[in-house]
Amino acid sequence: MQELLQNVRLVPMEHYVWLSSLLFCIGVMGVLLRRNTIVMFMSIELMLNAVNLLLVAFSAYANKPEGEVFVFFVMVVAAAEVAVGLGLLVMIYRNQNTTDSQALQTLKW
Amino acid sequence: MENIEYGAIFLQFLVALGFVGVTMTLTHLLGPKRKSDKKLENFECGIETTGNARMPFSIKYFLTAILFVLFDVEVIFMYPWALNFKELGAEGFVKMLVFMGPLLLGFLYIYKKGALKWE
Amino acid sequence: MKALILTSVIGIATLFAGVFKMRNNSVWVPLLGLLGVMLTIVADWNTNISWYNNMVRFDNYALAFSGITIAALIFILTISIDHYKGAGNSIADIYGLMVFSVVGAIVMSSFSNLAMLFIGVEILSIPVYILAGSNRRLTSSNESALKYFLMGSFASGILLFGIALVYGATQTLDLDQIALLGPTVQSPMLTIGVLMVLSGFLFKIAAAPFHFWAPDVYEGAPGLVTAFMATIVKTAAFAAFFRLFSTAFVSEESAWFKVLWGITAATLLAGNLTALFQTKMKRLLAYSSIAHAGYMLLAMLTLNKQAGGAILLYAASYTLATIAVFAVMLLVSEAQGSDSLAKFKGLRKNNPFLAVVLAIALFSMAGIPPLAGFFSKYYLFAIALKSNLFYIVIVAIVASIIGAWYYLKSLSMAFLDSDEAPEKIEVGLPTRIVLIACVIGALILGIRPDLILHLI
Amino acid sequence: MSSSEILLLTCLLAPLSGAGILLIAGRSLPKSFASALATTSVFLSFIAAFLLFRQTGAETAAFKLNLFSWFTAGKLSVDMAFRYDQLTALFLLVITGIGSLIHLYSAGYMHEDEGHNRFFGYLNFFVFFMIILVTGANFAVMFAGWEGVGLCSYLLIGFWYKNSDYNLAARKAFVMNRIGDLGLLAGLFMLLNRYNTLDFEALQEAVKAVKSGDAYLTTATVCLFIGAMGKSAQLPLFTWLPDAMAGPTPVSALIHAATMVTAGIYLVVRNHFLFSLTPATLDLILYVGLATALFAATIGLRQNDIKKVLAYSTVSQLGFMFIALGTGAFTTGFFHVFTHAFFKALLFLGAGSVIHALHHEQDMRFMGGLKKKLPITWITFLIGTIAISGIPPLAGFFSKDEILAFLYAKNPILWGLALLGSLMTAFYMFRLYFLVFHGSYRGDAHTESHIHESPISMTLPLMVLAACSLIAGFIGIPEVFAAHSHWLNHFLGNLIPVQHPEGISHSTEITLMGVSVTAVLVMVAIAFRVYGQGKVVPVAPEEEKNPVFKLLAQKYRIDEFYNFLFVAPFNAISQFFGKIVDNQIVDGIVNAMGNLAMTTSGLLRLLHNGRVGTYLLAMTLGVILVLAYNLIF
Repeated sequence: MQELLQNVRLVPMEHYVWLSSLLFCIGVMGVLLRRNTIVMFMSIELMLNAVNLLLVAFSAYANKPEGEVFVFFVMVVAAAEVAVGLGLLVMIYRNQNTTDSQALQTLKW
Repeated sequence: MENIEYGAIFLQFLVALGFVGVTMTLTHLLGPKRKSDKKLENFECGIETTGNARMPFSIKYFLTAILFVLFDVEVIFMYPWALNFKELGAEGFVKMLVFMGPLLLGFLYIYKKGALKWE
Repeated sequence: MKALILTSVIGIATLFAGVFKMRNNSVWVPLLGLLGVMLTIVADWNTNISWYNNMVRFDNYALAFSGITIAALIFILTISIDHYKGAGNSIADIYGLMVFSVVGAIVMSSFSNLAMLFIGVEILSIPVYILAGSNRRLTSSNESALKYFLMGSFASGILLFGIALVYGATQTLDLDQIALLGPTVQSPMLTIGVLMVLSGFLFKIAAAPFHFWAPDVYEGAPGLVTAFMATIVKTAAFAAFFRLFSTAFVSEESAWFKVLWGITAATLLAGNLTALFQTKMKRLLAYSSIAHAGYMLLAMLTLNKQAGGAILLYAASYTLATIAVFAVMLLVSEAQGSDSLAKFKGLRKNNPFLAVVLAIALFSMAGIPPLAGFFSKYYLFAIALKSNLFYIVIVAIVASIIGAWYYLKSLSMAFLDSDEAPEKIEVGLPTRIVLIACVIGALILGIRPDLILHLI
Repeated sequence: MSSSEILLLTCLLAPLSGAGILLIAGRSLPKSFASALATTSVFLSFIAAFLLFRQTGAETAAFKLNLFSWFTAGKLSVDMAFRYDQLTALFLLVITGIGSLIHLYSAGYMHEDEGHNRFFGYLNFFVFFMIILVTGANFAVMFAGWEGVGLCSYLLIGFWYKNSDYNLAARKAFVMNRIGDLGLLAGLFMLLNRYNTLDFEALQEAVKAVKSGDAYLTTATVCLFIGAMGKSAQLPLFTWLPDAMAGPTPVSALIHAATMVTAGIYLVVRNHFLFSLTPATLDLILYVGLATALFAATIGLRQNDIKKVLAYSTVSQLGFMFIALGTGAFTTGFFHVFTHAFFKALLFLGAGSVIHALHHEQDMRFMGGLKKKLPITWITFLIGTIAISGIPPLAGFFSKDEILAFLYAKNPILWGLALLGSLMTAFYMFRLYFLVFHGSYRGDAHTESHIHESPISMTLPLMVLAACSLIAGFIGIPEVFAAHSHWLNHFLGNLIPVQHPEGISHSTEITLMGVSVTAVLVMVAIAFRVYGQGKVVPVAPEEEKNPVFKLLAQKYRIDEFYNFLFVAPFNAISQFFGKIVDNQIVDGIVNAMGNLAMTTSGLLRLLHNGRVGTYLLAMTLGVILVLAYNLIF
């Protein structure tokens, strides 16, 4: 276990911060730029996973396990969220016959 | 922890986000808007859509897959427990049973609801 | 803690009540169970115990806010007895989801670890995504669910990123530790983390400019679910917001105070102003709920100890008034086929009871004494002035004048004479009980606000 | 609990219980029972107030009735406490006394109305809140009453809710009052912020050390005065009052003439210790009062609706009261409240009697010659008209004259302007009187045949009020005539320091009285010339062939001269203020604010375009804003 942590610490922490920030931004851009709901879901998952990476890195540097445990919870929650999201999507696809996020705009003003 | 200057990094982060936001707003405001069927088409894969859009796809298959993912993910809580099984001892075992209980109840629920029936 | 566990058990029991075909009687499982939960809250009062390595702490603050959300759910379930009459078995699933969501609300008012905060937020939100889409055949319900889901999970991502940064800067997720270490940490990661957590919360409470989802989602969701979102979700979000920012993040006040100030002003004005143009009751209430979030944000800015009590009082009086208005709206829109304001015209003629309840609830929302809404606003303004927040109080008062205008405008509809006045609407006994309870509650809190104000 | 406390509690609770019964069980009660119950409850209150008054002399110390601790917030603790002192005593007498008379009157006036019981419920409720307002021992209790009377006024203006114009009038009153309340609340918070108390007594102690002209206190008192402006219909927040005449006439008499609208004056008199420390605010009050008095009077000259004339006259008279307050003569201001309550209630009730007799005709062009048909109404109305015009020895003379004397001491030019205002009052009141009661009837014959004097329940209050208008002035006989004759100054002396007009000798004072009385009488004569013959439009002299009659027609030339000299300019001014300033500028500003809000609303609304992409973008921009806010600002 300690060996693993050693290995994680071989890379400077700022690199982890860089990488996960970048992943997070890619996720945000994906949500903003894509109109296909499924791709938007995937982008949101990317955001969450960027955070997971960050948490694991911090946890390894702080030598405390709470960050890693938190990651488990995040993953479970993300799975639940995806299940709900896909369920909604199937419902909408069956009713509207599209997965375009902008197709539905009856509620406004 | 070494005292690294993160300010620059986050400024970069901000600029990146800000750039996206500003460009999107600008293009949204400045760009000409022409709407035609061609433009509204999906172009995700670059392949022309052919055939009937109402492709029959199995809800049952989807449901089972989702349920599998849900129950599968819960297993990650068992890895740390399994690694430390001896240290946690009987108390840990009971706690794991308490965790598995509601999970089983969930399984019972979907079973009773008929979500697993294939026909 | 008893409340949390018991509520979860009730949630599961409710689902199984549906499985075992209890049909319309399934509502009694959560209803009676939640009354039991209220008893455990009373029993646990003043105990202040922290559980599981300080993951959650059930102090009076947590119990009081849990109590409000549970009471609100009891009201909503009671109304649903009439509202969902004749619905099939899946009705138990809706009840179950509501109960699970309240589990999240309880976690959000009792957490003392950032991990629990995130889990609480998600337990609260995920069932509501489904509830918003629970009217499967209706396009508006679909749209509402999709919008809420997309924006909600996006906001969760931002909140989570903030939590991760705070963890990176302080190396702990425990609130007490963060409060302790906060002032010593120099890293800008803490500041940015706090601000991203703030953004996540601002989405949940629908503060401007994070409020765009609220009107659409509120309008599209089924009526009772909207009432659920407007009361329970909002109260829980504020409970967590205040709990977090008045303890752990106080040391970062310089980073978030000014921006929150601006957002408060924007929320007050955007909510009240946009409401002026609305012609549909549900959407009007959505904007009004945005505005009410603005008033509660006022308390966030002061961060003194009384502010918790003021938010509690405001949440309680707002919940009472909102549930009453929604109950009346549901009855009218069911009878009239639309929730457009014009359909309320002449309500007084054949339904004086509903009209009077509507009047009292809207008066309370507009902040007219001696109703609860007046005093809750008064306290917020008073503590804000004590903290020398002079200008924002002026904005809030101007906003409340604009608010009074549209509340009265909608109300005068009900009291106008009209040839198309709604026929006599049958009000079932359960709904009647809830309406009377809300009105009496609004009056009692108006006369003796300190009953709630000094609870915590 | 001492007997005084029990009496005070009775005074409070009697109307409340009446209102409670009527509003809860009103529907099922017979009309006669409802009106009897309402009248009795207010009368009971009056008896209690009277018994309390009997025990009170100038030297009697104030007592406080502390019911319970209302709420506490931090260091601030507010009690549900009531205070009884000399000022409260007189206000209670006016409110419950006139209140019971108007209840009695309403029993006749509203007899045919389907909302009869509800009406009495609201009216009782109003009396209850009005008593709370004047007995509250701190700002919080007073404010509760203040809002309560506002609510009742709103409910009663829109009482005939079937007419949407009336609903609009009610809403206008409500919104205007909210603007005033905003000022009042701001003032309260400022006082609270500095002195940590809302209790009147404690506040009086607290400001003892403050020196005159303190800037903070000046701002606070100006805020309080804005509250008073809203409630008491002063420029520029007065437009709701004429519209408020949409309510039933007894309501106009009780709420919009005698009691509620004087709450603003009460506020200032009650807090005289604050206002006398801030001369700048007093000056503001004086000028606002004077402007209102003149402005409203000019509009009153040209109105044809009988209730509108009285409404503008009320605004104008309220202006006079504020003039008194502005010169620092608080007792005098109250004195005018006191006398005005009687004669204005009388005039409104008289007008109500006329309207009742003519089947809800309010236009004076279709009245005339009613003195034979409505003898009691006629006599009492005449008394009221004389009283308001300030002709001795009726009530209005004493109070108005005192105000003018104070004003002369301050500045003779202001005195001249105020005198002009009071002359216009005399003119339009007599114009009203002549148009209604003299000449010949100008309405249709059908209505004429049905004209009859009102029932006793309506004429009795008229007679009582007329008697009061005759004698009410004698509580403040000027000291010029006899030493220590001014009972009111003596009675309130311990509470409010007595002021005397400085630098005016007795002979000057008597000369001033002479001038004003003579001028008023001249005005009456002019009004008689123009309107007394019952010919609003004189016969054109060109039609006369006979030179003798032509000569007679010269007299009409005099009429035209009068017309040219007095009526036409007045009309023009009145038109100007009524049409341009009131409708265009004042309403314009109010409407502009409304339009601004609506436009913003419409624009903000467009942002919600229903596209989830836009919302997500807005949210992202929001996050960027939150992160960058500290960098930018």
